[in-house]
Amino acid sequence: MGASDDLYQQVILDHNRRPRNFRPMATPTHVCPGRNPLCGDHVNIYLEVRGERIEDVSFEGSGCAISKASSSMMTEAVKGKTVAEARQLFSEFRAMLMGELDTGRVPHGLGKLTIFKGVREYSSRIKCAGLAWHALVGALDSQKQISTE
Amino acid sequence: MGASDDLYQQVILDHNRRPRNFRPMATPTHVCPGRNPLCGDHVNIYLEVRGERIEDVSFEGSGCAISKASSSMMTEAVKGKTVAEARQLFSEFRAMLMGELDTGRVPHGLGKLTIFKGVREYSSRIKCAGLAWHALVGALDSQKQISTE
Amino acid sequence: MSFDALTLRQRFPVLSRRVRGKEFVYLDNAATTHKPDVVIEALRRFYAEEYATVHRGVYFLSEQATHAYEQVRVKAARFLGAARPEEIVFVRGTTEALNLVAYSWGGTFLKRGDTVLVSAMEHHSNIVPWQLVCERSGARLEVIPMSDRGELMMEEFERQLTSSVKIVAVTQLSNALGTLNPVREICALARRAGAVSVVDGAQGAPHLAVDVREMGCDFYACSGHKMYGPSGIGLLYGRHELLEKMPPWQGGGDMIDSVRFEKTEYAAPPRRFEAGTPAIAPVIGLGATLDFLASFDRVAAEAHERQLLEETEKRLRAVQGLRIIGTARRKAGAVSFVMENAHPHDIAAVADEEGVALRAGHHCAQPVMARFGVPATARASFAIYNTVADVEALVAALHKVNRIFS
Amino acid sequence: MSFDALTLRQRFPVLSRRVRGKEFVYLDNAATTHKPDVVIEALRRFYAEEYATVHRGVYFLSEQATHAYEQVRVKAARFLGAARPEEIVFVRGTTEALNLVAYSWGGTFLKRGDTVLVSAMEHHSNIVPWQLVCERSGARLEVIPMSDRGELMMEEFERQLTSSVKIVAVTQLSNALGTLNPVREICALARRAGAVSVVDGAQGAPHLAVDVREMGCDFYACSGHKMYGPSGIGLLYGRHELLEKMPPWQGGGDMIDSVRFEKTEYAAPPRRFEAGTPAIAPVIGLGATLDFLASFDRVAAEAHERQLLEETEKRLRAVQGLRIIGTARRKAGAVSFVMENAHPHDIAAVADEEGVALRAGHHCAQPVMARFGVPATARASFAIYNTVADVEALVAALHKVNRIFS
Ligand SMILES: Cc1ncc(COP(=O)(O)O)c(C=O)c1O
Ligand SMILES: Cc1ncc(COP(=O)(O)O)c(C=O)c1O
Repeated sequence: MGASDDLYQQVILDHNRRPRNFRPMATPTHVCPGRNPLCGDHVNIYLEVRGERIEDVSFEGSGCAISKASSSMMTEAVKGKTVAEARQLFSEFRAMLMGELDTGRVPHGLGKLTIFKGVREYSSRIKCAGLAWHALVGALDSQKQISTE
Repeated sequence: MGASDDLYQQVILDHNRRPRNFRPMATPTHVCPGRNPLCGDHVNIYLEVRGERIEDVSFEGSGCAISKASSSMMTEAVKGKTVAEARQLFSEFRAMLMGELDTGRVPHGLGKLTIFKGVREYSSRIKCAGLAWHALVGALDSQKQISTE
Repeated sequence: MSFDALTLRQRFPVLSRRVRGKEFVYLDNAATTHKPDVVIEALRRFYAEEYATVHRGVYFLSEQATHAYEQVRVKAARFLGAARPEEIVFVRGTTEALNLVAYSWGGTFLKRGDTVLVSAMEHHSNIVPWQLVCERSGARLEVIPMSDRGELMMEEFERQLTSSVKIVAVTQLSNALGTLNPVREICALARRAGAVSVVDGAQGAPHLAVDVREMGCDFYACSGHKMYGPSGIGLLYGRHELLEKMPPWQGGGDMIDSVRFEKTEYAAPPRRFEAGTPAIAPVIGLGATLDFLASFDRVAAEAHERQLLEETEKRLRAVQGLRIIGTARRKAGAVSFVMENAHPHDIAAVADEEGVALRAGHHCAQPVMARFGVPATARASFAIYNTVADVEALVAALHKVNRIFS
Repeated sequence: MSFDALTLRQRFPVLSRRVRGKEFVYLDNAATTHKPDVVIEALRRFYAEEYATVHRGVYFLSEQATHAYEQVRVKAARFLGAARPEEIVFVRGTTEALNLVAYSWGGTFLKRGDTVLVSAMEHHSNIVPWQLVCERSGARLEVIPMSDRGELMMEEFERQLTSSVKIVAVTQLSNALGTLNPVREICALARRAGAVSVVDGAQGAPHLAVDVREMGCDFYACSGHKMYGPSGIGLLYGRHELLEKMPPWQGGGDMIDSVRFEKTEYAAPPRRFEAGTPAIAPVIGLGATLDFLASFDRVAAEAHERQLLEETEKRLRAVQGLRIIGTARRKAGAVSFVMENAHPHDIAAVADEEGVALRAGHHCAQPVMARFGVPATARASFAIYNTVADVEALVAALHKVNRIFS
């Protein structure tokens, strides 16, 4: 499979074209800007957490298709989840990107996020796919900003 | 020919063992310390110049056989010469070391100093053979010190 | 001496390989160039038959190596048009060269109230060292602006060139925009104003015949790896008069006359600036590189690259939604662009799948990106071995980008 | 894993050549070592088949090169016993590593009234950078004395280790004397006194198994070219906690997070300290070197070198008029000596004629020469590939020296 089949599947292209939850949030409880200094991509993640639950999540920013689609699908995936569940998803997503989680054999909760599995063949793009997730965790940890490096 | 035949001819070994004019001078008109920073050799050249003539010349210092013999033979060669003659000898000696003077074909005044001709095959030793001569010219030019580098 | 890109191309082993199942099309030459067989072989031979350290050995191999090493300095002086070999300092690359000048000249002579002028199109390597020395010295960093085409605004430069300006640091050729700057004029104006001129030749040296005396610069920096030479070696040219006044930067072996704990005396330039065991084999490899560069007609090579760039720009303009960033009247070496529907990263990823190596990003010139209001660009950059076939492969890849993303 | 010097020797192409008509006997390993076939071939292959820049490319070859490059960092961390790869900074060599620490740590944290302690047996590379930073900061340089045997005087060191001492910089193994220093003890004392310890491992890393955490040092520096690796690459280990607090030294590409003319933000270590395009191919070659070093039994190699040194010293003592300089109880790697009738230069010249490469001079350790009252010494230094036959050739050459000069 070539990059366009592997990386740029229809779902990704669709989220790139019409990103979900792509908006600033007026009164977030958590926020974290993330950036990838090597390519100039940046994303702001906004969260509204009540108790243990992520009631709302949105993002803003500029980046490549992978980064945008990943941000968009991340917001869909974690909305309504508990903080602990979101963190668990993050580690599974990260492990998948690093080639440490064989999604075909080990049980996991990634669902359609496995579409990003192909990214691990393109090491320079791993940061693009991971950016929003790192910023999510940065927001939960109340970090001022994160930078994938 | 090997190094010991080529570099260490009897004349050189003799001057190394019993250097001529190897003494400090009480009231020199010119003096210049020369050193080769890479090997720690150093030599002091003392001159007594009256009018245009080098009435006396001597040296002190520590160095390898080539450097010592060259110092010794330099003092013998320039004693009694005029400053201009000594400078002329310096340029001929230098040219010989640099391979720019073919002593077999071009007339010159080097006499037995041509014994140092073989040094030019050993580029790291050219500085040893030239040190005293550079210090001589340094003294004539009233330099504070010279360093072959 | 002649020039034929297709013949020269055969000399570069990497270029005949396949990548992702496709013929390899290398268009990231502004980042680094590939190496001809003669350079690779010179390195192999040196390590396998002649290796030794330099400047100290009293033995045969070391004497030979020292001679070979210093001969490269002579060649480098000739290559850059320096007055003498002692004006050439071996460094790791352009970045180290510029840091050396900033630390040693800047660190010594810059005072509070002085100004360092850099241009708006500099590579980070010609910005950050000056920021660092300005911070230490209290000098001010000012920026020569550029137009929307990506050309330096020369009238504005002349206005900025007051008596407080001590250093003018500009690039000969922009890696992000391909703009050729009027460095000769800039150096002349700087000198007239009493400022020292520093020319970043990282991109200039691979593409243009350089003559530092004709250019009138005080310092010139370039990288071997960007002009078909080995990794880890570059050149700093400095006018001897200036080098002589500069204190050492790094301390260590080989840069001293004598060391005592109480007092150390430094060697004359260039030795003063080459502390420690140098990158000996890369220097030897650079020698082979300079011979290689002298083996073909560089004027014809320049013309070839110019035609290629023009051809590329013409074809790019015909690609739907593509916009060229940097439209200076005098350009060389590289073309930057963005596309309406695809981020530069995605452009490069699709191109890679087609075997075409492009750069996407800020090209270590973030202020240029900011100036043009783009987060990044895609960039195609050329070398003597590129041909129209490479341009065709590029354009085909860009059409594929449009097919995927729109 | 086993070790056999004669077998390993076959792997070094240079060693089979002839010099001045004689078999080549290389005993200047403390200056630099020769390279095994695997290292030469790794460099060739990288340039001919895999060359690309690192850290930025979105294309296949650059991704591969970046991976290979960062894998060498992982190997280097393992080789030195670092806690993590981010504690390894790629530098040109020991000299650059020590300058980096002096400029960045020293330049930031040294104040007037502070003391930097170096030992009396340091190489110029571990003296001059400290002199330079002391000059700038107003700190004082003090010297740990050594005995007539060439051993550090540890009681004196403990007395010198007052609260004003901020840095203790010592060599693990002296290149001029062959003395092995008790670095573990020195680092422990330094840490207890609140000082940062800097170990010069230029000679240590080639001869001894190194574990920086076991040693307890804060910084450790070594050169690839002295341990069978390529020219132009070395390692700086720094404890992560310290590296994180240090400002960048050189500015340029790759060491930044963001650059604006108003403000630049720096990347995390080690990237912060690697400005500009690195010496990519030398790093790749160093990777092959580390694999090579892991391919034989290093404990057995150490024992082999120790036997060789003992054998050499025994035979040298039997040479008329020869005096060994440096008679520490724990030695490795090198033996320095002088002869009554011949200057070290003449010794080396005669040896060269016999095909034996020796070093003569101050070995970039002029204070050591001054301490022992000699202008220079001759030095034989060893590597894994030396054998008793080399020692025999050396001794024969020294007898010839005596025949000529007495
Ligand atoms: C003890 C010691 N320290 C430092 C150095 C400097 O190493 P390099 O010249 O590779 O920077 C050397 C070798 O020259 C050395 O022997
Ligand atoms: C214009 C310009 N200046 C400086 C540099 C830095 O060169 P290097 O990374 O070889 O030090 C580069 C290339 O990266 C460049 O394109």
